[in-house]
Parts: sequence; C-alpha cells; structure tokens
Amino acid sequence: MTEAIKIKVTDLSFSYRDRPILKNVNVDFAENSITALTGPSGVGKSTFLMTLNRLWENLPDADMTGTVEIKLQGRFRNVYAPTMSVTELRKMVAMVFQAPNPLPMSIRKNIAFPLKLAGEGNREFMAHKVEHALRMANLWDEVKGRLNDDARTLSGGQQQRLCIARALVLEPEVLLLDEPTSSLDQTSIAVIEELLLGLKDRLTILLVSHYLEQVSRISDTIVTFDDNTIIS
Amino acid sequence: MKTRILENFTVVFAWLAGLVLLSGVSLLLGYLFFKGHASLNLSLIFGDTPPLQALLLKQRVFEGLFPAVAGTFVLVVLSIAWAIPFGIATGIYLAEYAGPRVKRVLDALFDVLSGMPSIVIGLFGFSFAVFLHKHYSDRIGPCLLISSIALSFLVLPYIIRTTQAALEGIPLNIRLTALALGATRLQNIFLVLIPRSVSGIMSGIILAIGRCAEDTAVIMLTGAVASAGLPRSLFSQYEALPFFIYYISSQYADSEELMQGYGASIVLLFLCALLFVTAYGIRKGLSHFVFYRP
Amino acid sequence: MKKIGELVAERTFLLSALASSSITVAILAFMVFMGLPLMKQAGFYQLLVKPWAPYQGSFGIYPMIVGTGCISFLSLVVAFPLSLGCSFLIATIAPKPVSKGLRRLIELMTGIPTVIYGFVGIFLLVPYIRELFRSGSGLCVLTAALVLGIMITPTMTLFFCDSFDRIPRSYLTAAEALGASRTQKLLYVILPCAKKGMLNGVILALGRAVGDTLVALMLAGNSVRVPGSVLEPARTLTAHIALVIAADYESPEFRSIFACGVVLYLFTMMVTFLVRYLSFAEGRRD
Amino acid sequence: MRRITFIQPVLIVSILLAACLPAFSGSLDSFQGEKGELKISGGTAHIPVMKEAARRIMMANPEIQISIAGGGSGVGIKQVGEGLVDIGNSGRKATDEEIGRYQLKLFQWAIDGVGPVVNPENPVKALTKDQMKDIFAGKVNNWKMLGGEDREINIYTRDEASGTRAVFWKKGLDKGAITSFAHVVVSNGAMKSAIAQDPYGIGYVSVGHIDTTVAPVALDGVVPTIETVQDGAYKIARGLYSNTRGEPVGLTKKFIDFLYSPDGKKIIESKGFIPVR
Repeated sequence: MTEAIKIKVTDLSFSYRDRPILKNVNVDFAENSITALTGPSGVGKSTFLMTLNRLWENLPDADMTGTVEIKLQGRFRNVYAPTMSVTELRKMVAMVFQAPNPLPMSIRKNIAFPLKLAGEGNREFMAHKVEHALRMANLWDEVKGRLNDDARTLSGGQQQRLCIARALVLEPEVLLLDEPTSSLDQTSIAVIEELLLGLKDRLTILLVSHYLEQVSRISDTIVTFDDNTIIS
Repeated sequence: MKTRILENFTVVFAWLAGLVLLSGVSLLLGYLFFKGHASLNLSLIFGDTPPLQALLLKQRVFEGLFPAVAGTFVLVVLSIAWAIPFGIATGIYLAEYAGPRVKRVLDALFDVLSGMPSIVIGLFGFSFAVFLHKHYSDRIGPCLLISSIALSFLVLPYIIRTTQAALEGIPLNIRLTALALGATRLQNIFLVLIPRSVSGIMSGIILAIGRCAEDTAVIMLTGAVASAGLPRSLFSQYEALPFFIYYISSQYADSEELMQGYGASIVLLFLCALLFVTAYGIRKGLSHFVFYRP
Repeated sequence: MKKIGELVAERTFLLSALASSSITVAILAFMVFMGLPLMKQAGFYQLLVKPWAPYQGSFGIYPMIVGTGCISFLSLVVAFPLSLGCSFLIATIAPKPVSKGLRRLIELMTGIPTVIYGFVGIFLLVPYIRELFRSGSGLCVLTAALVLGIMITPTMTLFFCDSFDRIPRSYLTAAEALGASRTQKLLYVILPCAKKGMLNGVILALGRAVGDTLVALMLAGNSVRVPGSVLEPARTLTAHIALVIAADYESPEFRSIFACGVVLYLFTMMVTFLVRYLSFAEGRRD
Repeated sequence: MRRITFIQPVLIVSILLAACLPAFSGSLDSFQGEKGELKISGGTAHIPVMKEAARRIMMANPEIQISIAGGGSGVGIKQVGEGLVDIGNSGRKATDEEIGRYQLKLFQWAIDGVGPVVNPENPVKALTKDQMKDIFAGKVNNWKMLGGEDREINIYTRDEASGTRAVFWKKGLDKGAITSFAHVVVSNGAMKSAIAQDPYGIGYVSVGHIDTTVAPVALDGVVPTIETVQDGAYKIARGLYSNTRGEPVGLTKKFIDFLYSPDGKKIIESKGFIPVR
C-alpha cells in the first residue's frame, strides 16, 4: 500500500448473543480512497462497519474485543479509548444505511438535523451548510424549490442521496456505507456511484456491496469477508 | 366421517357463540336505551338551571347530573396528570435504559400492579387517607386528591406498557439513524423515538382516561359521595358519574330518580365509547399527519 | 454540560421507575400492616377457614373466599365457550369483513363500564331469574356469574385472538397448501399451536372476574354464608371490602377487610407469575 | 416535551372550574357571611332531610358547600369522632363509651320508627312479633306458612354499621338471630328499592322512608306509621341524631340550629319524621 493509512483494525472479534460474528480481523484502510467490502451475506460486513463508529453498542447482547484506530484531525486515536466521546466520533465517522431512512420531517430539517444535534443555532449558517451538503450529494438542483416538503415524498434514489447529504453535513472524515444502493433502480445507482467517486478526494469511503460490477467500477481496494474473517 | 361431524359442529358452535354474545350485549344496550331514551335531554344534566348559567358556574345545579359530570371530569384530568409523567418516564426507562435483570423485576412488579383488583387499590387509598389524617393533618381524609392518586396507580401500568411497547417496537434502522449522526442517547429519545411513538403513547393515555372515567370501586372507597355539588378543592369530596349510577341502582327514591340513573348510564356509555373510538383512530396512524413537523 | 444533562435525565427516569414500582410493594406492605393485629390474633390461616360471625367474635373470610370462587368459576364456564366460539369466528370461520367488524365490536365492548352491566343486571336479569326458577330473590350466584361471564367474554376473546395471531404464518400457509379447509386449519393447526396462549387468556380473564367488585356487589345478594346452590346469594371478597369499609377503623371487622385485600393481592400475584411462566415457556419453545 | 404540555390548558381550565365560585345571595339569614365546607356522613335514614336542608342552605348562600355521604350510624359516629367529617349522623343513640371516647355532643332532632316492610303485591301485611322473629331467624321460610303464596321468603338486612339494624334487632327481634341467608344492603334507600323490586322479600326501614313502593307490615296489630310512633302505640321507635365532636361552632352549629328552626322542622315533617319539641 502506497497511500497513507486512515484506519487500523487489530485483532477485532465480535459476538452477538454468544455467537461469533467476526474473528481476529486485522485490516488497514487507505486515506482518500474507496474500499469495497464484499463477501456472502451473514459474514459480518455490516457489523464490521458498526465497530468503526461504535454503533454496535446500541445492540443488545453484543460484545467486542480488539482495537480500532482512526486518524482523526491528523493523528491516530483509539476509537475505544475512554477519552473518546462517542458522539464526536460519530460526527467524524458518518454512516449511511441500506434502506434510505429520512426522518419524518422536511428535507431542510433532515439535513440540518445533525447540526441541531450538535447544538448549532445560527439559521443562516445552517442554511448555508444545508445547501453545501445537498450540492455535494448532487441533490441541490432537484430539491432546491421544495426544501420544506416532507422528505418522505422524495423518490428512493433521492432519499438515499438525502441520507448521504445528511451524513456529509458535519464534514466527516470517514463515510461508511452499508449496501447503499441495494434497494434502488439502475439509474439511481449510477447517480450515487458517480457521487461517491466525486467525494473520494475529501474523505475515506468504506462501502459494503454485493454487486461485483459496482465494486470493480468504483473501488480502489477490495476486501473480501468470508467465514467471519478477512481473506484478502 | 367423524371428523366431518366435528368440523361442522365447530362451525355451528362458533356462529352460535357469536350470536349469543351479540344478543346478550345488544339486549343490555337495547334495554338501557329503551328505558332511558326519554330522559335524554338537557335537563338531565342541568336540572332546572339554565345550562349556560350552570356552565359559567353562576348558578348551582341540584337536580341534574352536572356536578357528577364535572366531578368525573376533574377526577380524570387530575389522575391522568399524575400518571402521565411517571408513566412515560418509567416506560422510557424500561425500554431504553434498564438492563435485562432490572427489567425482569420491574416488569413483574408492573404486571402485578396491572392485574390488581381496583377495590384493593381503593382500599389502599382509603387506608392511606386515614393514615395521613391521623398522623399529619386533620384536613386530609378521603377526598378528590386521594381518589385521583389512587386512580393514577390504577392506570399507571397502562401508560407504562404502551410507552414501553411503542418505543421497543421502533425498528433498529430508525433507532440507529440519529445515533449514527452523532446524537446522544437523550437526543435520540426525544427527537426521534418519542415523536415516532406518540400515537402509541396517546392511545394508551386515552384508554387510561376511559378506565379512570368508568372505575367505581376505587372512588367509592376514596371520597365519592352521594351529594357534594361541584368539586371546590383538592381536599373536598365530590360526585362522579359511575358512583352516581351505583348509588341510584341501589337506592333510587322514585321512578324519576331511576330515570336519571338510566340517563347517567347512557351518558357514561357514550363517553367511554367516544374515548375508545378516539384511541382507535389515533392508533390507526393518524399521528403521522397530526404530528408531522415541517 | 451535555453529559450532566444525560445523567440527570437517566436518573429521573430511573427514579420514576423506582417510584412507580414501589407502589406494588407499598400496597402489599399496607395491607399486611393494617391487617396484622387481626391476623396475629386469629392466625392468617384460621381467618381463611373460619366463618363470618361478628357477634360471636369470628371474623373468618371463608364464606367470601368460597363465594368469590363460585362466582368467578361459574363466570368462566359461561365465558369460555362464548369466547372460544367468537374467537373461532374471528380467526377463520366468518368471512373477512364480518370477522373484522366483529373484532372491532368486541374491542369496543371491553370499554363498557362495569357499573352499567350491574345496573342493567338488577333491573333486567334479577326479576327474570327470580321468576324463571321460582326460588330466591334473583340476587344470587347465578345472576352475578351470568353477567360477569358476559362481561369478561370480550376480554377473553381478544386474548384468544391474540394467541391465534402469534402462530407463524408459515404453518398456516403449509396447511393451506395441503388443501385444508378453513375449519380444518383451525382445528388441526391453529388450536394445537395456540393452546398455551389460550390458557394464558383464561387465567387473565379469571383474574378479571375475581377482581371485579361492582357486578357481584350489585347482583349477588351479599349474604355472609357459603352458598348452597347457584340460586342462593353469596358475597365475594371484593364486595366484602366495599361493604365493611364503613365499619369502625379499629374493629376486627375493619381489620378483616385487609385480610381480604391480602388474599386478593396474593391471588393477583399468583395469576401474574403463572402467566409470566407460561409466556416464558412459550417463548422458549419458538 | 410538546406532547405532554397539551394537558396544561385542560388542567388550567379544570382548576378554574374548581376555583370559580358562583356569586349570588339569598335569604336564610343566619348563614349570611358564612362560607366554607361542611362534611356530613353516617345514618342513611337522615339523608333525605340532610339533602333538602343542604339544598336550601346552598341555594341561599353559594359560598357554602355541603357534602353528604351515607355509610350507616356506626360510620357517622366513628368519622365525626376521628374528625373526618363535621357532623356524624346516627339512627341510634351513641353508646356511653363512644360519647366518652370522642367527647360527642348529641343532637336529637327527630323521632322515627323502624318498621318491617314487604312488597305491595304481598298479601301478608300483618305479623305477630314471634312470627317476625321466626322469619328473620330462618325458621319460617315460606310465605305459604303465613297465608301467602308458595314461595320462599327472601330476607333483607342491613350491614353491621347500621343503626336501623341495631334498633330493629334490639327492639323488634329482642336480640334474636338473623339468618346468614339474609341479603345485605347498605342503606335505608337500598332496602326500600330492594323490597320494591322483590315481591317475596321482607326487610325493615326507617318509618320515614315508607312510601307507596313498599307496604308496611302491622306488628301485633299496629301498623308502623308516623302517627303510631308518635302516640307510642308502635314500639320500635328511636331518635335520629346528629353528633358533633365537642361543642359545635360556626357553620356546623348553624346547620344544626337550622334543623331546629321552623323551616327545618317543616323539612323533617315533609320527609316523614316527627320533629322533636
């Protein structure tokens, strides 16, 4: 690997209801690249993503050992260190899920939601950020006239781009995507793939995907999961 | 051949059972309306007093149901006001914070509470009032305050359970949405989870209101009396619709009073049906439109 | 700053959970505390098996326990077949729109106030029973049990329907694929699968019947003796509390209602734990 | 939380509802300027008189609130003794022990009797005292034995807190047994409506409560009526008392004084009792 390393995962094991999901995973991810995670279903790819932003801690009966270090704001930090704030981590390591999950509010409020969570109150600043995020997600032109509409009135592809924009609004350093296109049609998939390629310069992208074509089209590196660990 | 007979018998039996239940209940309601429809007019509620004067509290109502209706109304509002904060907070705790072991213990306690006969809760309220009277203040006895607190014990499990169920029913992907965006646990609860479960919680509250409005056993032990006028303070005794019906059924003085009993039954029945239909409407998912925030 | 807010909120939730759950414990403590003088003097067990004869100094609640048992058991005998039939209708036998409407109607019935059942019972059923059997006053075990049975039927039916609903869809599809008729599906797939859930329903409905005050108070006649037949009056534990609450606070009569309270409380606890045990067993099997 | 605060306006309205007081004044002069709450409980024979008196007083002075509960004589004595109510009514004289324990002041304002009653359809309208004792003891259990229809006798009695029961048991049954078959009802009003409902029932009520819905039974040839009680021919007589703890003051005193006023006596008479003095 020639590029700088962004994420270092060491001896990671994960179990859910006493059933092992991941065993001794050791892997590094390069900065400013798209890494595809592939492999048959049920081998823990999604779980793996959740160990990077500690989201698994909200699952009942789950347990994890090992270390995850991510280079944040220029230096490597242990994600599981006691000094690490979970909410800060999740703002820097954003995640987008398989099914688009807009909240039941307007498009504008959806995008501004993470800012509101972070305690931002300046309306002008928020409006600016919302526009910026929507532009990054290639959605601005489609929705600029209807920002106050319910986000759930958008099409599936638009909704997923909305979710990506929402994840981008805090300017994260890492973007985790869990099969983001699996519920979308061909045209929407193409739009999103193009969007991801455009984002590569600014952040590190990890993408779980089943479509080998997609993987080969956009990813720089491929990591294959099998039998609860990484084989390549 | 034998199984055929069994199957046919089952069908006949089922229809018969449905018929018996329906005719039983329609007999009950039909009789009530047949006997009571004549009493349904404004003077049933307000007696000889002009309704507007009574509603503005300018004049007292002596012959009508107005004090009983007002008593029931105040009683329900108070009981629900006590039960809501505790019920919702406890529901949140059970669904979002409690560990499995704590949860099992608390669940069992609330199950016991929800199965508790209302007369036992009434007895508790009554003896508690007497206890307070003896040891703290002469002013406290069975009264509106004690009744409403006892009733809130009765409906607390309803609110806890519906809150808990509504929260626990939220699918994982929605539960994780805000968390993945950097929300704290509390932000996630108040900004995402509660708004999502408002309809469930509301229907629980409305069922609780219905329970408060119809319960007789608790209030007959804790402060409802035959004649008290409008409730004036938390420490006064009061009249209530269900107690009035019970009272009339056993000691009506003349046919006129009995008619009033029929009338009161119909009023109470309508009230409960209305609450029930509202709860149903809300559960049906009305909430998504009502509580949508642009 | 934010951390403290989180902590305060969590503590608040915890405290209200503790406060709410302590009610359950407090009620039992109060019952035992208030009833203790009598229970100590006469012995709790003795209270349960002795008759009620205040003038002879005997404050046993045996007649009330038997009265409660008779009335609630008989009301189950009325309610069980009705509920079974109605839940069959709703589950498979009735056509879709009928079954849906019936279910709504039965849900609505659970909201009819208890006191109304009692009120109509007095003026409609009591004279009828009196003249039908030409014996007694009509205020008797049978009248109370009939009305109570009708009253708990909607609840029991809904419990049954719920346990039918919990059967995995795939079982039903499998039966349908094998050419089972609706009735066959009900008898050979749904019923055997739902047995435990239905038992739960019966137990919970029994809890309702035992805990109800107004119907028995208004319709059962309230005489303080073990009923010899269903046409004789009887008194339930709940009605006894409602009737004797008026007595002198220090008298043994008054204390005895706390013994009733304790018995009702223990019964509720038994029902709850039985149901929890059964649901747990059911959950494990799946 | 936005969701929860919807209750607030409702609460405010209801508090206003509870707090606003009607404002107009009337005639019953002694109550002028009085205000506050008066709680009454106890004897159920008293209720009609109490209700009418309370109604008049509250009409005249809306600042006064009077609540009336039943419960029976035992409850009245106990509750007033404990200070739970201001006036505790009883249909029997409080015992010396009770008077001593609570420093009760007794105010007898009417004479009343306790009379056996049956349904108006029942042909049996006269009994000897011994027959009645046998009926209540359960020895005579069919109306046929008394010249009525061939139907069981349904006996109705009152709960243990009842003064009516105490008086009837002492003077009517000479402290004889009351069968445990007896139905138990909780007030004079409830007794009357139970007998009015049941053609084969027998019970006992305050003479003041006897009206056309129930028929009085002549006892040893004397029909229990207000006249026979007054002239002493009917023996199961008693006083109706209102009891207070210590000397009554303020509103309580005025209420009791009202019962002795000409207006009060008129009410007592109209409800079927004999006012004292």
